[in-house]
Amino acid sequence: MNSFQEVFIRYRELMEIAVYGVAILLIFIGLYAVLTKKHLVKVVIGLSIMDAGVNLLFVGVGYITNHTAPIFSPGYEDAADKMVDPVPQALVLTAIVIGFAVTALALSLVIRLYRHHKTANIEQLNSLRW
Amino acid sequence: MVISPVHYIVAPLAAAFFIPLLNKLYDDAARVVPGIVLGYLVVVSAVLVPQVLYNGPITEIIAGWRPPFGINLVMTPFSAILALLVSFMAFVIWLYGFRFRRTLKGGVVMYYEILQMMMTAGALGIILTGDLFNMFVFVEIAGITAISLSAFYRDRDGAEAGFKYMLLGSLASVFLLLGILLLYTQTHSLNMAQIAERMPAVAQGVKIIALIFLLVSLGIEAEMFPLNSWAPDAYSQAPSPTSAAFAAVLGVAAVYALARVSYTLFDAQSVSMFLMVMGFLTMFFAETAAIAQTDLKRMLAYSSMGQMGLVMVALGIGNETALFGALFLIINHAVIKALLFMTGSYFIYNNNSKRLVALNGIHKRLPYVSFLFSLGALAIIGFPPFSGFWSKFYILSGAAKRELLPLIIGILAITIVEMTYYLRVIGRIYFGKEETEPASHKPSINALVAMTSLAVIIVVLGLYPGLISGYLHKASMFLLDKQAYIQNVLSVK
Amino acid sequence: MIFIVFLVIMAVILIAAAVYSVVQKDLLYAVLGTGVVSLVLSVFFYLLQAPDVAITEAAIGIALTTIIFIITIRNTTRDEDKYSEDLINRFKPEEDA
Amino acid sequence: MLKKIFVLFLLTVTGVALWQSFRHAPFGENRVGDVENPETVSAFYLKHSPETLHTANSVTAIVVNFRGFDTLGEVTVLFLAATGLASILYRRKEDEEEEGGHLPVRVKLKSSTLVRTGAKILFPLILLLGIYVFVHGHLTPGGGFQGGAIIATGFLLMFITYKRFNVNHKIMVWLESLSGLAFVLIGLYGLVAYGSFLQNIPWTGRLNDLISGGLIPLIYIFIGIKVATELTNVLDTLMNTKPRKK
Repeated sequence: MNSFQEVFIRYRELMEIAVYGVAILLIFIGLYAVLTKKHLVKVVIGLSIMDAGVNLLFVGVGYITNHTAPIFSPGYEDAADKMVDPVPQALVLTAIVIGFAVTALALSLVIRLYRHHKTANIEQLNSLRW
Repeated sequence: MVISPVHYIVAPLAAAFFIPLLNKLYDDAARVVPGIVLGYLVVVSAVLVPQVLYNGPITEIIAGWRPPFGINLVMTPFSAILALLVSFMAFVIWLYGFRFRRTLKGGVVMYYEILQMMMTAGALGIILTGDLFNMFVFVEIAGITAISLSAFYRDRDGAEAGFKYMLLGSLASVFLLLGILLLYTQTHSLNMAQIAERMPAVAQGVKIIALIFLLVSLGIEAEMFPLNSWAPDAYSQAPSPTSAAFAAVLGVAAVYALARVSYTLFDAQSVSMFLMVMGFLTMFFAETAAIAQTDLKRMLAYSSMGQMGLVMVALGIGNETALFGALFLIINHAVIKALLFMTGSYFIYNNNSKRLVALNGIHKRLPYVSFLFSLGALAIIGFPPFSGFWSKFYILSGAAKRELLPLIIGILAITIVEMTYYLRVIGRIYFGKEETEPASHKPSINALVAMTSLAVIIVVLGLYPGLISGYLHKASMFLLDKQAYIQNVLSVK
Repeated sequence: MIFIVFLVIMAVILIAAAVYSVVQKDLLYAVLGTGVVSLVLSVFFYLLQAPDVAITEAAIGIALTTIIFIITIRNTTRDEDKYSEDLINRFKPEEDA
Repeated sequence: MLKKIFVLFLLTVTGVALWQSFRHAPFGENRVGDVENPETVSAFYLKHSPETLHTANSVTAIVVNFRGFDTLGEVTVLFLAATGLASILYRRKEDEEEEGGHLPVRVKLKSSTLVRTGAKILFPLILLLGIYVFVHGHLTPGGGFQGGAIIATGFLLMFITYKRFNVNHKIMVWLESLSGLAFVLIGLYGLVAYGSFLQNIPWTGRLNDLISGGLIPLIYIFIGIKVATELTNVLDTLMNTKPRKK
């Protein structure tokens, strides 16, 4: 664990890229899929990747170098000033569950659309236009 | 138990959890219980709103932790008036649809009722909450119900409308989360009052990016141009009571969130230009698109977007007169658009067609409904004896105070466009070539009561705007007073 | 050192899986790609001292989300470029014992 | 092609803006501040979670108590998603007759004996694990959501292994309604007894005891049941949608 911590301090910049950068890249990839892909399932995949990126960003923001998980298990009762920020973690819990709910709803709509139009191409769903 | 703002949220939630069980025991439970709950919410408003208006804002703490730390519900005069409006409109819409929903078969009635009721709860949550992340949760509640309701009818293109809304709604929720996270990293708080208090210390660049994220995401919900393409589809594909609720419940909440974020979290001056330009564009494109519509519900939906744009313009103008006008317009739009959707759905029901052409000479078949529809149409354009006139008048005089001449001309020009298509519909109803087919579906008594009460409100508010203008002034003053909000929330022990 | 290498490898796998699931034409594999994204993400959460989130992501992201995607694919099409082919005929129905 | 370039441009702008703005919150920096005299919400929660609530897992303390209202909303979102899903994929009588019968058509391929026996053994273990996770939610990582999701994966295993495995809908409806109501009622108890919705009882036990944290474990158990039933409902509805025949 000790070498782990030392490495963390020395390579903070790298960590920043590995966490913030990856999170933003995930949002980027997800949004790209949502905006350009034509297959409905692909669009929803894009949404779920985007959600993953946002969740990672939340947890990354809450992280503090060298601090432990915010759990006061035996032996850590007085370690409150050595713990990572618990608030983003609690928010991410909410966000993950809500993301699942939205994904499930979206997929049910995809199934309905496929039954109705017999196609899963987003460009062929044009019975409602300006 | 003393009545407090938390009842607005808890009563519908408890009922929603209970309905599936109750429905097993008693068949009509799903249809009746939401009415009781929404009626109770009107009672709660009747108790709380006078308190707020006379004794000042109420801040209710939840889970026993005082405001910067726990979640809290805030009832300022502004949100109190909107909460009253939303709960009253939801009740009227429930009353209107009570018989109508007998046509739905089987277990779907229960789903419909739960979703429709929870949409109101979500909207009330957005209006009342004082916590940014809590607002996100309620936005999601409102969004999920709205998506499911627009996809409710399977013989229409509902699923397509629902999917469009879902796509834009997901973008909105991701952006909202990013905005909340950015503000959290800088202010270490989720409480709106505390964020507002610590806002001056935040770096300018971060502030602007957070503002953009929040405005885009709330703009999607509030039908702001150019991310509003979900609106006409959702309005036109949803069941009629839901279309009315989109305008009268969801729209109100979305505009409130926009106003709260831009006035309390940020400076009104910094967003003024943005809101004015985007609002005007929303109005312009919506109203011009409305002319080209051949479908009654789509036309009404575009008109709704136009009204939302006008509200945004008024929020952008940002002086007290314009805010007064904006609040008046929110109320008017909720009442009038609900009336138009309600009456319009009887036309559609009778014609078995949503097309405008089918409205020719319908006044012979449905004289009273046609009369109410025309009354609503005239009111929403802003003809003098009706309430719509006053809201437009105050917004224009607010613009005049800031000497925004091009804006005034623009709004007036768009009003003429609006007038064209509404008068065209009225012309069809009264002077179109008549068809002799007798009315097959007369409005039921509960629908008549609902529609008439809305029409009475329109006329009374038009003739005596003084009845509410005092309260509205107080509310708009309070929205402008950022420090009062912060102090009210943070001083709670 | 070994940890930072581990973390960077994780990050690379995460991005690779995300790109794979966007690029892959066979939707079933694309969905499995998102499953891998969730899996690596939950390891990330664990490394960032968020065990609660890691467990949630593991249960919801890996298992449940993947399976509802697969159900949807079964109900629509499996090939991204063929929008209306029926996957179901690829399997022969059999009676349950 | 033009669209793709435009999209990429838009995304790059968004990405750069995000990256730049998160540079203002450097990774790994301590932004919680002094825990003893809390100025940030996080410090306040870290201080009061062991001191006042005697809850070892402070994420649980936040999710269930400090920000319990969010969680109530979140459970509602899940409930509404299950309801919306059912309303979207609702099967009318006519549909069923048209498509022949109403037996669930889930798995076309018969699973092997090994898988079926394994599933039979694993299922109770998974349920037990889920229950363990949400009962210990206030002590160890995990809790209602995690436990509920684990239980739902147990049901998922049964759904995909056994073609005719069906949950008892009556029990599901009862569990779902009653656990949701119990959450609200516990909240209302706080409102009536202490004047604030969802307020915890003053007695919170000792840190790291199984029975500690006042009402927090109780609420998390109800959340666990609710989440498990909702997720199973979602899976059940989706599993029972029949692919269209050619």
